[in-house]
Order: sequence, then structure tokens, then C-alpha cells
Amino acid sequence: MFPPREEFLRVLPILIFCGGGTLLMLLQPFLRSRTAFSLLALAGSLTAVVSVGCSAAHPGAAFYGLIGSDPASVFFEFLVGAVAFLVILGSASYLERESLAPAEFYALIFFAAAGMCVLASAREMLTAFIGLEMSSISSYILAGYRRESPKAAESALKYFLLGSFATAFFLYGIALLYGSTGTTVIAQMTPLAPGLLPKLGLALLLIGLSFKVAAAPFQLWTPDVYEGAPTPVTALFSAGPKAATFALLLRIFVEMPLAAGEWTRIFWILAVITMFAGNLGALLQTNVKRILAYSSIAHAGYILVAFAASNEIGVAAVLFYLLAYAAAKLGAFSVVAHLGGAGEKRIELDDFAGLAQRQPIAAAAFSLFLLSLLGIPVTAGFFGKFYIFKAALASHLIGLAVLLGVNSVIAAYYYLRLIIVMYMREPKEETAALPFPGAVTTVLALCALATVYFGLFPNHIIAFASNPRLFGH
Amino acid sequence: MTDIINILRQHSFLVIALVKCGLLLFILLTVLAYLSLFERKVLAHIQSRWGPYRVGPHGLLQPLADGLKFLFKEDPMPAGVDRFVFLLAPFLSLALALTSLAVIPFGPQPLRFSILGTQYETSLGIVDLNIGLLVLFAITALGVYGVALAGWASNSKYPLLGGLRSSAQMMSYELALTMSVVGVILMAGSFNLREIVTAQEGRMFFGLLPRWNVIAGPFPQIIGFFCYFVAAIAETNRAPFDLPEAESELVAGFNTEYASFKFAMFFMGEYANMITVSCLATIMFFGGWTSPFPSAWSWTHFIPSALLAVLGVLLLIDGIRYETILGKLVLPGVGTALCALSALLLFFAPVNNYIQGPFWFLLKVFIFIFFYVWMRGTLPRFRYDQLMAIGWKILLPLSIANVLLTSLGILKWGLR
Amino acid sequence: MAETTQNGAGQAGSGSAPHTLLGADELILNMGPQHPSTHGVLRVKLKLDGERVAGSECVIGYLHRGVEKIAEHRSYQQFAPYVDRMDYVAAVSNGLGYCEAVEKLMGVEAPPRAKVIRTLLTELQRIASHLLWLATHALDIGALTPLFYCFREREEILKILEKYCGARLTTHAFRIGGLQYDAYDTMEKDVERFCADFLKRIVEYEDLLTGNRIWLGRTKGVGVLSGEDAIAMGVTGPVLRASGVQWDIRKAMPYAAYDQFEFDIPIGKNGDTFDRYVVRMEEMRQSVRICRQAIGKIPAGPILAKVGKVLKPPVGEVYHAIEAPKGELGYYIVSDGTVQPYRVRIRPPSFVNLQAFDKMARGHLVADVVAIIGTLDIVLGEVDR
Amino acid sequence: MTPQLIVFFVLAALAVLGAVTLIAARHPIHSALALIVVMVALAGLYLLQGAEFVAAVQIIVYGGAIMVLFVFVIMLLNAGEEERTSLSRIARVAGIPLALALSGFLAAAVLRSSHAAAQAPVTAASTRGLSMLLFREFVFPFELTSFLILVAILGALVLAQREN
Repeated sequence: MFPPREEFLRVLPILIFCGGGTLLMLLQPFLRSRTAFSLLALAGSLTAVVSVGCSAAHPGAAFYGLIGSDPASVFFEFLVGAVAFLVILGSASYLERESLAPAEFYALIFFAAAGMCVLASAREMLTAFIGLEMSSISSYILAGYRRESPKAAESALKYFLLGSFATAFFLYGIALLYGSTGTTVIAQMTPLAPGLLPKLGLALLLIGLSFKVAAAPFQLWTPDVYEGAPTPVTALFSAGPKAATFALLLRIFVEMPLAAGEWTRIFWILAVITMFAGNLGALLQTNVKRILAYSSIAHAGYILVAFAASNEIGVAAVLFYLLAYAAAKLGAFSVVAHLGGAGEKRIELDDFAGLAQRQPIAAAAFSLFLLSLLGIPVTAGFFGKFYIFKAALASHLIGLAVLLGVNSVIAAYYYLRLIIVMYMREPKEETAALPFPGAVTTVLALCALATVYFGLFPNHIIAFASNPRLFGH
Repeated sequence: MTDIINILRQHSFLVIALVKCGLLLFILLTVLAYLSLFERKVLAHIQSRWGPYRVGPHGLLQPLADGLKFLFKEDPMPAGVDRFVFLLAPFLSLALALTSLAVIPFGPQPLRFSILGTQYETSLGIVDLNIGLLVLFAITALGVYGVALAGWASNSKYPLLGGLRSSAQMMSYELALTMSVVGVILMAGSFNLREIVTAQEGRMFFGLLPRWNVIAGPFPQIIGFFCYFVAAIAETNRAPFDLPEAESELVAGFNTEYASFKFAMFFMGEYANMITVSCLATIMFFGGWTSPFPSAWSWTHFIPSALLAVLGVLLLIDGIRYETILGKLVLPGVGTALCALSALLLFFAPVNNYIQGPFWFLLKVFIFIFFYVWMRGTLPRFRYDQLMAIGWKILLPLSIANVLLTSLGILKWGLR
Repeated sequence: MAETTQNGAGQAGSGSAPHTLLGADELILNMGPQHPSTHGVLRVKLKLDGERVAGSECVIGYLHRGVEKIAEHRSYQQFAPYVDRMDYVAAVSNGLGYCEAVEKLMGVEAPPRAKVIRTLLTELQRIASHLLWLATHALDIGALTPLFYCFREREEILKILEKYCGARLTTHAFRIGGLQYDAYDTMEKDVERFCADFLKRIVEYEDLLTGNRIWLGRTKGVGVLSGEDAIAMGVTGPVLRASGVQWDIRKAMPYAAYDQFEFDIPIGKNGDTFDRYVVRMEEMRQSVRICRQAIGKIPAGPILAKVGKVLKPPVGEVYHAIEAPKGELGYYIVSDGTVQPYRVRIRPPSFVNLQAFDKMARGHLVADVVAIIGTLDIVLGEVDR
Repeated sequence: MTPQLIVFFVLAALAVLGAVTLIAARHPIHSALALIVVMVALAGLYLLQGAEFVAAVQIIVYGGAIMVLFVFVIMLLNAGEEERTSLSRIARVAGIPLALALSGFLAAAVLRSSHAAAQAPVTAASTRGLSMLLFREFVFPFELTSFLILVAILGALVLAQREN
């Protein structure tokens, strides 16, 4: 009756995240020191990242085929684990500065990460739904974690209301799919009878997930939520849930027999409006956090281009892009989190003026991340965009490729503007340099390393992601 | 005429059910009325008073007087109330409380009778559901609304606080209440109340002790019973958990603004709930209608008649010496009737056998109700936070531990 | 009945209170003057933080009858019945204080027989007052039965008082200069029977309450008043003694015949509601002890000192205090040499003790407020006068 | 018209009526009451399908626990009557037709695939079957749900807790 041992090993990262979160909560009344919690959380997330290897060593389905381990899930679990680790590493000093309670914060990150891992490895819709909810609910709370700040309250409330709405769509989609296929296992979803019902279900599913990845026209919440949430949390939002949700989306559209076919057209439309919504929106912003928020909408659009391509290169491109994007976004938000200063008051564009003189290394790192987001060679972002182009062209989506190019040009404007402000503009008033603590520096170094490394040697990842048994059973 | 009889015959099930409903309702409402007299009398004697004494001999007509008073009192509607909800609340309270008694089986054997040459058979109890216990809990779960809505609809501060308190209290204790019976469900393997009783038939310890859940089985449900009983008191808002109507703090809690018959409905609802939870305690932990004595002891069959006889004789003696003429007439009359009933049971063995089950069942229920009253006379009231602490920190963990221990017991020793 | 102020979720901007996502403001609840547990017409304005008391204000005066003013227009004898109406559950004690004060003012002393009978009746009255306190206090906390038990015993005391002077509640038992009535024939027997009975009955109450977990939970640690605070606020009586301060006027400045009797002054340790309960229970036992000693040695002799029909104390002033059941009951009388007092000022124990309410209630739950009002043992007739 | 069908239509009408009242009622408490009616009607429908356990749980959990919490919160916040706002233009122009279209579409789809749906395996009707499904096949998501609830509790604590 009891499931065999390897089934537990297959979902080990999830178990570690859940267990770690619970442990942190249990220790909360007894431990007083912030450092202890930070170290514990770091150790926990590191263990989770390492345990991904364990899950990779035992591929296969677990728990009656509801969840399992395959290369794709391993990749995304690793990504999520690494993001969680870096966010925790970068947030210790932030929490102390804003005097926020550490234990609950880390526990919520753990639970969010657990949810994302479930999302990435679920093979059945209900399991995926619970994963989605776990990550979402943790996110809503994290968004409002700075309770004194009205902006944080707005952020949490907006995220919660719209998020629950999206969840309802998702759930309704599952219900319709179940009604028309008689199963909730993704790979077995073949319609029992022809009709529009399964398509409607899938569409609702897509709406729900589009919300989570901030794809237009369901992106409206993004800037406000990203702006109000504590910046390390914003970093987590932009990297983690997006990756995990795209993982589920990939799994649905690769595995589900139902989802084959005409959906590329939908993705085409989604990709185009998302890219434009993100990039055009970013042009008007003066708040750096909001700029980055709009940029992540745009990036969701780029990734959707790969979905529209719907070929093997596209799948590989999604994986690689998410990795590159996560590294750059994490790095960028870490810089903003630190430079924002107490109460996150200094996150306007003007506040970054003259950063290069004050803190040349920080400015350089920030520029590197921005360039990667823009997709300049030598950075990982370049290859990410390159493979997406390649995928689009391989599927003869010339128009889409052109629009992607146009958008990259628009994006160049605001990324470069930020760099110019940092390097060329004089600061309006004298501001003291904010030296980076060791942990944040480590985060920046790791992100920068990843950005440059994958910018030079993308082949490992591409080779891994081109595995035909990426979503294996 | 024959047509009507034919139609009735065709739908005999429905007809019998309706008749049973009506009968139970009649009996129940009478019992409720006299329960209030019983409570007042017992409380009075605990407190060294006489209690109601003026209306009828020994206050026996007091319930009637109370009922009339409730009916004929002015029925004021406070200003600013939400009329619909204000009226709905007492109705809900009483209706749900009465409904929950519909699933209680009162005895083991079905009642057989014949009308116009057709044999009919019906169980003692309105319905016999597979998920009887769950239905009970479902009804209990809805019962909260009566109190909560009453508090809200009254448009007054103290009722609101009372309503809030009671809904919080009932929600908290519902958990413990539900968890505490899981052990019994595990041991019986059924939600059916009849089957739960059947599972407790039989004897143990050389036939000396009954195999009631509270003492027998793979894991005696003594903890479960404790949790159930405490939670049930809280669930019915009785002392020492009567915070929702704590007079000294909240005036009269949720029913402050209610008067006349609407108040009576709350009142009756509370008593009906008391009966329901007592019935449930009897069924789940004390073997329902099974006798506490070995069946070989045939003399125990005469306990009902003996009790009736003793009661009858006492009434006779007391009645003759009673002050008022009405008492001198009524009390001996009732005493004689009881003695006659006792004689009837003595001489008609089938009838006597038939009432054994219901007798023990009702006796146990009666003992529980006496307990309720006793506690009201003895214990002070808990404070709100203490009440919550007991519910969440003691009862819930205990009842969950009981579930675990019972499952372990069943795993290790099997069912019996 | 009450006003609420509610604060919407996540209100931005102004206001000194910290805004949280789910913040809410304090609620003002008026308890009384029509409330079953405010023992009359006390009105308490409670500032509630959830169910917790963040602050309180006692509003009094609903029962103000101008007793002190009335005194200025009555002769000394005429005023004596009025004092019975202050602490109407301990009228005998009120009378004793007043009579002794006037006697002191006039330089008269009651005869020894009168003194002992006064002591005896006052101690009986103390028991009656404490019984009433226990009855209502227990009822407030939700125990129904002690009420009836206590009233049963109190009834016996009232019967003795009735037999003695014809009145049960507002007795006007004493006269200036001694007594009007001598002890009735079977009084000693009655008192002895009562004392024997009562010692058994008090065990019954303690069976019901003292070891009861619920009672302990409701009283221990509730309404703690430290000795220093109690002294600083002028709190007297059992409330003071429960806080660990040994101060009883019967011992400190003996009056009537208290110096002739042996008794102990029970004191508490923690100054919480439970200690006050224990102290009062023990006080009742000690009162029984005094009563028993008193019936044994009521001296023979006159019961009324020589005082004229018209009382005209010399010009002067006097302060005389006795240990009433609720604390120090003091009379300050200024005489201008006429038949009417120039000024009478009464220090009622309930009024002063009520001051401690806010201190005791802060941080407790609403349900505790009821327990604290009960444990203070106030009588509004005395607070408002 | 079998009796079952009559009961079905009564319950269905009740559910729809409740749902409409839920939206139309101006006072939150009335809306909550309407929602309770919906829940109870749904429980009746489950019962009609032979899913006794689900029906009972529907009432205990939704009708009882959750809705009581709703009512509780409404009472606690002392929420007054909503102010009537006119239907927004988008809602009128796009929302209502879309909602109608969706329901019509769903009805049509369900009608057409009725026999197909009937083939779907019914394993969850009995209490035993349901528990087998929950505690064997779906044990993983079931256990995950407990973490989900834990997160929600944690969130409530984090967001509502007072500063010390």
C-alpha cells in the first residue's frame, strides 16, 4: 500500500521545500536570531537544489502517475530551487533593513517554491492546480509582506483578487476538460466526443495560466503588484512562478493530445499583444521597478513566440530563455532592492543618476543584467532571443519574427535609457553610496556569472533541452 | 371512499412516514415543554427551592401556562431590524433542531401492525439513513445560523456580540464534536446509527459488562466520549458554556430582542438540541437500546414495570396528602395509571419485550439530560478565551489523538 | 447602546495608528447603567480592543440622592436612618459608624452592653453583606446555585435583625448613645444556631467554588491590584487586604467592642479576584468567631447612655471611621453647636474602591469586567450617596 | 416525470434562484443566505445522484463551516447595504451577452455530449469509493492540500497579526 521509496525520491525537492517551510514555522517561536533563520533557509533551499539531482536520478512517475520526474521537471525544479536560494540569499539584508519578520518570509518562499516545483512536475491537472494555488497564495501574502506600506497592501489585494479570478478560470477549465475527457491526467486527455467543450476548457485553462505568466491581455496587475511587493519578492515573482507556469503550459501543449493543432494561432496573437503591451508600457515609466515589471510582461511575450512556433527548437528556446531571463531579472531586482534604501523610497529613475560614479561595480552589474534582458551578445539573453527567432523562423512565422525584432528595438530604448542615466547623468543631489553586503554581492556575482557563462556557452542547456524525451514517462 | 383508501394503501410508505412525523412532533413538543419543567424542578431542588408549584399539582401544568403565555404575549419587533432574517432565525433554530431528531432510531425492533387487514411494518424512528450520523452533523452545522442571524438581525450591540460569540463557539466545537465520534465510526464501520448500535451488542468480561463503545472494543472510546460530551454541551450552548446567552455579560445574548413565541422557538430549539445530542451520546457510546445487564438475567425485563410501579405508588401516596383538591384528584389518578401500565407490562410479555429497547434508550437519554441540568446548577461559566482554549487546545488534540489511537488499536487487534 | 468606529482595510495615508492590511480601531462599549452585572446603576464606558479592555471610565451619579446635603437640614437623630440607605445591604454598619461618630463628637460613650450587642449585630451584618457579595459575584461568573445558598443564609441573619428591631434591610438598629432595643430573649440562641449552621454551609460554598477549575480560571490572575497601588488609591477593606496589606480598622483603631474579642485579619498574596474571594470567605469565618465570643459575654447593664432628647454637640469636628464590610467607612462631622450638623462628609468605601477599577480591568476581557465589578463589591447607593 | 426528476427540477430551480438572489441582493447577509440556499440545493442534487457522503460533506463544510465564516465576517465588519452602482457599460455591452453565450454554449455542449459523459466512470459515489480515491490515488495532492491550507493560515497570521 505504501508507495515505494523511489517515488518519494522523485518528488524530493517538493518534500524538502514543504518540510523546510514547516520546520521554519515550527522554529519561529524558539529562535530569535535573524542570522539563524537566514542560514537555515539557505541550507534548506540549497538542499532542495541538490535534491533535484536525486529526482533526476530516478526518473519516472510517482503517486499513481499524478506527478513525476523527467528532464523538464528536473530543469524547472532546479531553476525554481536556484531562484529560491538566490532570493533568500539576497533578502536577508533587505528584511533586516525593513525590519520584517524572517521566519514567515522564508517559510512562505519555501511554500511558494514547493508549489512551483509541483507545477513544474505535475502530470495531472488537479495536482497542478494545487501547486498553482500554493505558489499563488504564498505570493499574495509575500506581496503584502510590508504591512505598513499602503502600496504593499494594494499590491497584495490586487494580486489576490485578480489572481483568484484567474484561478477560477483555470479551475473551470479543468472541470470542463474533465467533463469532456473523463480524466484529469494530462497525457490521457482525449475527448470522449467531438465538440467545443474541450476547446473551451483549454481556452479557460490558457486564460488562467496567461494571468500567472503576465501575458496580455491579462497583464494589468503586473506593474502595481511588482511595484508594491518587497523587491526580493518581486525578484521571486518575475523569475519563479513564470518559469513554473510556463513549464505547465509547455507540458500541456506538448503532452496533451487535445492541445495539438490550431493553438499556435492563439499564441501568435497572445505573443504579439503581450510584447507590445509590455514594451510600450515600459516606455512611459520612470519608476525602475515598474520598468522592470513591464519588461517582464514583454519577456512573457517573447516566450509566447516560442509557443507559437510550437516545434522542438521552440521548447528548447523556452527553457533556455527562462534560465537566462531568471538570472538577469534576479540580478536586476537585487540591485534595485538594495539601492532602493530604507522603505524603498529611492527607486525612481532619477535616483539612479550618477550611479556609475558612486558605485561603479553595481552599475556595471546592473547594466550587464539590463543588456541581457535586451539580448545583447555575450549575455545569456542574446542566445535566448536567438533561439526564439530560430524557432519562429523554423515554423515559418516570419511576421512574428519581424514583430519580435521591432519589439527588441523598442525595448532597447528603455533599457539603454536606464544605463545612460546611470553612466552619463549627474545626480540631482548628493547621495551617499550604499555599499553592498556580502550576501547581495554573492547573488549579483552568481547572476552575472550565469548571465555571462550561458551567454558564452549555451550549448549544454540547449542540448539538454533538445532531448526528445524531455517530457518523458 | 374506497378510492381514497386505495390511494393511501398504494402510498402507505409516505402515509406512515407522515403519521410518524406528526406523532414524533407531538411527543417531542410535549417532552420539550415538560423538559423545561424538569429542568426548573431539578435546578430548584439543587438550589434548595421548590421550583414551580402553583400551576397544577407540583407545577405540572406550568408548561401549559408558559406555552399560553408565550403565545399571547405581545410580539414586539424592534426598530431597524432586518424583518426577514429576524423572523427566519428562530424558525431556522427550531426547525433544524427538530429535524435532527428524525434520524434517531429509538428502538431495535420494527413496529408491526395491521390496518384493514394489511400488514405494515415500520421502524422506530422517522428515517433510517446510511449516513445518519453525517446528516446529523450537517444539520448541526446549519444550526449555527439560527443563533448567528438572530444576533445580527436584532440590530443591537449585545445580541450581535452574543451572535458572534455563539457562532465562533459552535464552529470551534463542531470540529471537536465531529472528530470525537470518528473513533466510533471506525469501530462500527458505518455512518448508520442503527448499525453503530448493532455493533455494540454482545457482552464481554464473562458476560458481565455490555460491549458499549465507551468501555469496549479495540480501543475504549472513553476519551472520545469525554470530548463528545464536552463539545456537545458547548454546541448546545448550555452551562458552563452558555456564553452566547451569558446574562451577566451580554444581557441575554442573541435572543435579547426576541419575545413571545419567537423566543419560545429558540428555547425549544435549545432543548431539542439537548435531546438530540443526548440521544447521539447514547447511541454512539452507551450502546443505544441495549440493556446494561446480561440477557440471561430475565428479571431485568421487569425493571421498567418496577420503576413505573414505584413511581405510581409514590404519586398515589403523595397525591392523597396534597394540599389542593386538583392535586388530590390528579396525582393519584396519574399514579394509578402508572401502576396499571406497570401491571400491563408485567402480564403481557410481548409488550414488555418490545419496550425493553426503547426503555433503556430513553432511560440513558434521560440520565444525560439530568447531567445537563446538574451541571447547570453546579458550574460557573467559562470565559470566552478559556472556552476557545479548551476547544482548540484540549478537545481537538484529544479527539484527534483518540482517532489515531483507535485506528492503531483496530490495526493491531482488529475489530473485536 | 454603543458606538463603533470601523476602519476600512488598508486605508492609506494620515492617522497616527499604524495601518495594517486588516487593521481595525477600538470599540467603545457602554456597559450599564442598565446592565444586569453592574450591580445597580453603574455605567462603565469600556474602550475595547477586540474583546480586550484598553481603557475604561466609570460614570457614576445615577443614584445620587444628596445624602450629605440632607444631613445639614436634619437633626442628628433624624439623619441616622438616612445613612442606612447608603450601603443598603449593610445598614447596620452604616448606622454604627454614624452613631459612634456623633458620640465621639459629643464626648459620650455607649454602655458596654450596647457596645457588645452593636459588635455582634455589625458582624452579623458583615456576614450578610459578604453573602450578598458572594451570591452576585458567583452569579456574574455564571454559577447559579451559590446565589440561592447565600440568600438562604442571609435570610437567617435578616430574621435575627428583624426579631431584634423589626426591620430587615434598612434597620436603623442603633441610637446615638447606645441602643433603643435590648437583645431579645432568644437572640443568643438564634445567633449560636446560625453560627453553627453557617460554618457548615460555608464549606458547601467552598466545595462549589474554591476547587472548581472554572472558578479558578475565572478568578485567578484576574484584576490584579498590587499592595502599593491599592494604598496609593486609598483602597480599603477586603480589596486592600487581598493585596497583602494588613490593615483593618477593627484591629488598628478598635471601636465598639472589638478590643475585647479575638479574631484574625486574613490577607491575600496576589491581589487577584481569587484572593479577594478567599479573604472574604475567611472574614466570614472570623465574623462567626467574633459573634460566638460576643454571645458569650454580653455584659449586663444599661443599653443607652445619658443623652438628652435634643442633641446639641459642642462646636467642633470629628472624623470617625469603622471597618464596614466593604472597607473604611468614615464620617466627618462638623458641628456648629446647633441641633443640625453644619456639614457631614461621608467617606464611602465603595466609592474609593471603585477607583481601582480601571487599573484592574485594563488588559482583561469583557467577561472579566463583570468579575472585577463583582469582586470590588460596590454598592451604588453608597458610591453615589 | 418521475419523482426524482421533479425533485431534481425543484432543487435546480432553488439553486438557480439562490444564485440569482446572491447577486441581486443588496445586503451582504442576504447574499450569504442565498449562497447557503445554493449550497444546500447542490447537496440535494448530489444526494439525488446517490452521492450521500458528498452531499453531507457539502452541507457540513460549505453550508456549515465556510458559510458560517462568511456570515461571521460580515457580522464582524458590520457591513451595511451596498450602494447600487449602475451596471458598467462594458459589463452591459460585452458582459451580459458573453455570459449568455457561455451558458448557452455550455448547455448545448452538455446536451450533445450527455451520453459521453454518462460513460465516465462513477467511482466516487460511495463513501468507500471516495475515500479510496482520496487516500490512495489522489493521496499526493490531498496531502499537498494540507500544506496549501497551512500557507493560507500562515498568511492570515502574517497579514493580520499585531505588531508587538
